[in-house]
Amino acid sequence: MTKGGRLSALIFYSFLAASVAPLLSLLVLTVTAAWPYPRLSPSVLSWRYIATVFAPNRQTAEALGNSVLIAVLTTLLTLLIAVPAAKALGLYRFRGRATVKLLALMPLMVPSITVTMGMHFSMIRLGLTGSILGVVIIHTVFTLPYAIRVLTNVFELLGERHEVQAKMLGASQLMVLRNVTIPLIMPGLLSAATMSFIVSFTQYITTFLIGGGRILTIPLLFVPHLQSGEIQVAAVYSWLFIMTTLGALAITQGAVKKFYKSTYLLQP
Amino acid sequence: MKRVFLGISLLMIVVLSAACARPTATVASDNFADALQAARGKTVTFYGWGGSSAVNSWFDDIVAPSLLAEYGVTLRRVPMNIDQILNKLTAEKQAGDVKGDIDVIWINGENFYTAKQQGLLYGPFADRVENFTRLIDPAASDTKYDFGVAIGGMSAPLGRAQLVFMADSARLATFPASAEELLALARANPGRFTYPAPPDFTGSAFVRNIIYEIVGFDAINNVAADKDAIYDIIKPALDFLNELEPYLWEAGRTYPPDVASLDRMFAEGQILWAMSYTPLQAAQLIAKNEVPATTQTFVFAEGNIGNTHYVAIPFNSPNKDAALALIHHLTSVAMQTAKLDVNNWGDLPVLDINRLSAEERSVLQGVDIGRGVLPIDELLRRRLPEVHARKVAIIEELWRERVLLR
Amino acid sequence: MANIKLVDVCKKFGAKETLSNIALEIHDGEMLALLGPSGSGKTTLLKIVAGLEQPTSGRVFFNEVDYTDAPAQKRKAIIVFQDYGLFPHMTVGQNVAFGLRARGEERQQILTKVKNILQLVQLSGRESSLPAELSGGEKQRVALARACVVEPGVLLLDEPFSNLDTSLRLGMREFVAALQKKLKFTCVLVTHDKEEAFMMSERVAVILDNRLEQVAPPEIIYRKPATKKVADFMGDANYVPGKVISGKFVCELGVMPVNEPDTDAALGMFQGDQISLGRAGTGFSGTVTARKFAGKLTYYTVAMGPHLSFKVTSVTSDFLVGETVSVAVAPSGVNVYPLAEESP
Amino acid sequence: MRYYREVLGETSFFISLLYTVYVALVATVVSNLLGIVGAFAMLGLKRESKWPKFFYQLPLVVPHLVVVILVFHLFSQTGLFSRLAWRLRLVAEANDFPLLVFDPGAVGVILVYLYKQIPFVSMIVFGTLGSISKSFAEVAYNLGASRAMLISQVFLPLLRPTILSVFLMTFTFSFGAFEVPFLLGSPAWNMLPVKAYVYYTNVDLTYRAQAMVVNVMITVISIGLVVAYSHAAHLRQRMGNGGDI
Repeated sequence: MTKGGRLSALIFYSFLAASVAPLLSLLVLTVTAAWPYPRLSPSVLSWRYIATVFAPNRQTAEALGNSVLIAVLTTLLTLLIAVPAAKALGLYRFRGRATVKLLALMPLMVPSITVTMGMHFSMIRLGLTGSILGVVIIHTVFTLPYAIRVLTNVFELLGERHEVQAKMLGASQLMVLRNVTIPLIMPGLLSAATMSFIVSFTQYITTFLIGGGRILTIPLLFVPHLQSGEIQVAAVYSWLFIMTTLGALAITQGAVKKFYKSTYLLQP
Repeated sequence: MKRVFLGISLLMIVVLSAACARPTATVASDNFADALQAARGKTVTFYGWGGSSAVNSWFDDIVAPSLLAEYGVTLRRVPMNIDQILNKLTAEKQAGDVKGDIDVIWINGENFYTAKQQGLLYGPFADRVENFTRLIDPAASDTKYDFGVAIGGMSAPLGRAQLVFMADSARLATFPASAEELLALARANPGRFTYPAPPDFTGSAFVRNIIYEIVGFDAINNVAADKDAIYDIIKPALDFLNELEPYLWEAGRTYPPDVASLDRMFAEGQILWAMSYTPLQAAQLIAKNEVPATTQTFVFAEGNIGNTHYVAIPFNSPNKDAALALIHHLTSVAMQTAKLDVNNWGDLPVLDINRLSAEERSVLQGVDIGRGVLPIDELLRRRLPEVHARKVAIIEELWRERVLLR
Repeated sequence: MANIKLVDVCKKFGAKETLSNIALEIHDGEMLALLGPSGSGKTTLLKIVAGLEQPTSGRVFFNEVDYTDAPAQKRKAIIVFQDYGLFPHMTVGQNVAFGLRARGEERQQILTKVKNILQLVQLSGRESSLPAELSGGEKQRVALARACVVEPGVLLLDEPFSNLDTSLRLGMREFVAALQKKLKFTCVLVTHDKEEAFMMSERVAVILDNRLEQVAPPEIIYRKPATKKVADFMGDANYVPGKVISGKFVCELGVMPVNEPDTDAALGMFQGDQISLGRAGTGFSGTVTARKFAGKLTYYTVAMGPHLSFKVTSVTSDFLVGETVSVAVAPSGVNVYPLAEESP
Repeated sequence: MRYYREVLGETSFFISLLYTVYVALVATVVSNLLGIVGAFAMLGLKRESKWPKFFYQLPLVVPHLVVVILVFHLFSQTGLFSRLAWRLRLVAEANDFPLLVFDPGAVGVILVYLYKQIPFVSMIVFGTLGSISKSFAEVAYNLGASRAMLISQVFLPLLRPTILSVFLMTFTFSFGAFEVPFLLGSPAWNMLPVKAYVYYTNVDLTYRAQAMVVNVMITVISIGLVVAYSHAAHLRQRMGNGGDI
């Protein structure tokens, strides 16, 4: 096995390098003013781009706050809907189950612009456009398929026996949920949450159409720079973005770990 | 489970009814002084392209503080592309929603045409803006027409753009003064020239500029906005572009998809020229060390296409008084002067120089426009008008079919 | 066929010791049972023999050749796992053929061997069934066939019958025994079931608390547990403190000849069936305090004074609770352990 | 219906369709292959390598648009690889470096998907692999199987449902996503989502109907794939009961 182990390590670490190294070069870009061909390092460095992004009147803080708030709310709403839905799909046989399962995956299949435009009208009617809630709802549409998929698998694997056992032992609904169901599905719950957080955090068009520009998020700020070729500014936002996501994930995991004192690996 | 969903939707309705206590759309005050008075203490939202740090900085660092100081109006800038803005407005119009989010938009050309056609704009309002009536020449063609579309007071000019070319005088001895010279130069330096593929805004303007060069402005301006008719007229120009193609970058098999890519290729020395719709861009790039200091701006001897960008008020602007205040402020001498400064934006002013006081004129003319650029009067002298917005889309389509996919 | 020798095998998982200094020789063609409670390290030992785990220290020999570092594929030992480990996506035939294909045998030969072995395990005609379609006993037989078909020198059975019903279990035990006679492989059977170990094996190795306590034929294990631990594990041991004086164990129940050195602190052990009860009158007497009738046998608890009571297994069910009975021990049935072992 | 006939009647639609299938298929096949290799490599790692595994997933939190910058920065004709090639005297100037972004072969677009999807595939496959690996590996090694045989005969067949589902997820994404081909694709070769976008943003609002037709086509094809998938999932259920371990 050791030879295989060394080969595995070689493959894995080269993949890892391919994942991480480009992000480091992105870090270099954040301070690169000029980098003429064929130099391997920038010729002129500048803090200007970083200063621009973090200037107090650039709404970066506001956007960051919104991004995190929306991602957290979206994750909560997603789990709130996905857990009962996945449980139903995973444990109970009912007519039309296959269809429902298929429908749950739909938003992944349909181009997001189509879904968003469809929902835009109803959102306007409901007066949800331009509100955090509206944005959270539209994000949830796109996070739900991932969450339902992951959790359905988990419930299918677990079956119902632990909950039934707990109920027979006289546990209340709430106790079953807190002490049995949630700890059991925790790894799945974590990956569903992680996925939801990331998907929500990276939404651009949907935030635009439903948020109507009232709700600024980080992607809204950096995508224009990306499109106009100001890649240094975009790179600064990208790093901010990546660090925030990682930070949020680490905090969530830490909190959950502390709460349940177990050792689940991060598994998005 | 049903009950869970029901609960969630109930919760949503409660939260949302709280969330949507929004101002109703207003009608602007008739009298401008009243409008300014009414605007005090309000927040005005400006929606426009947010991809340029320089432009953003002009709005955030110069316009916003002075607007607040002079008129007590808070500016909120939202970076959003015009096609998305129009999408949003169209959807709101179709849904019958009168309470919008946007007070002022940045618009021109085909988008102005679309917005006007669809009734997405509020107005006419321009005559009610004091600086518009005082400082802007009502007879100027870009006050009356935007890409050949009659404006009729539905938008007010914000700045003037013009297609310019840039090249490094250290690497290119002579700059092409015409399409033919460009062809000769490309032949001599194969793979060193290219242009962004339309529908990129700048690339599209370049193609039209070539059409002007080959068949003349009048020919294309006078033809009907019909695909076949336009093809008949511009065929020599398309032929010219096809003749040029083998000497372009990658032998014309592909084109940079946008002007940003072209700029980058130029900055990294991959190609010999770049182009821009911001005529003073070379000065900015030199100042930021992004291109060599020997970079120079030039245009064709017959002139380059120029256009004007405008601001307008959406039909459902919630704060039309504040919108008028902002537009008034944007067209002030102070703001236009600051805008011209390459350290801020480097955008050409729209003011009529003859209407300015001697003092205002000297302020405006005293602005340092930096190195490597053409003087403003030369730019204005070599400024060619735009064709009708509808023809732009047809020309882009023809370019794609007859040049790109040929 | 093969013999196996384990020399001072130790296994640690992190700081936790799972096996400590195991020295064991398994003879060619033998059926040996590894007996011990769950968690005593039996399965780990099996995996070390098979090469699926590496010992932390110690050596493993097959036919006197050191195989400690040889990969699993090179060994002649095959495990039949407790849960069978049938590949769910392969048919019975494909499962059985797997090991032969791994050995690169020819197709025709594989087909013949698979056919023969399936016949032997009475599964002819089920070649194309998927494991999901089999009963527990059938799955077990597929697993056996899959292991036997590669003609292993050593067959390692990990709790092979624990997932079967009682009735099926007996049948399968005989089946495996017959198979071993026929195919003549060395066989190591891991079990926590004493009866199963005794019935099936020629020798039993008892592992308790990660240590090999005793290796001996079943009767010796039962009648002469080498240590008090083994005696405890056997279940119906009764202890009486006493002394050993010149080859005799002296205790409340009398004086019995033993083959032990003299000591003042000894513990005599009698198995429940080495004590016979009779009508009150002769010898020592006691009172029946509990009685459990279990068919062939009846289990009594007999109190002999305030501190001493015996568990007695008897074929007679005549005595009732509260009855005074006479108690006699078979003199040869005593085992003597040092008393110090009492406090661990 | 008129719009359907109009859109579907154009040969350019079918060229776009084929092109989209090509890009999505290459991206998906390569990312799935490498992702599976990555998952197996992770399996061979020591248990303690928690942090490396964490960082391996980093691309999952990097938005596609940022990856676009990365790919451009690395693979364009003036990118880092071109500079390295120049250093190694493989190219004399930037224009000699092969065109990997904005190219007809859509290499740049595919690279973005690879960067994002390889770790994704790895993580999902590793999840399943982790739950089946140990016991089945022991059985197979014990029966004399080589590593290669274990992987090809045992793991891959058992992973099939998972791989199929990941394959479909990644394929439908690459098939329907708009931003990446829009920013890195060749202007001459439009993938379907870009085509829809071009229709959608045309000044002439009647083109919006065409945009919807293209979107509907994307949806129909994607749904077709999902239906195929759920059939495959059915197959898995039949096999699922056989999992004794």
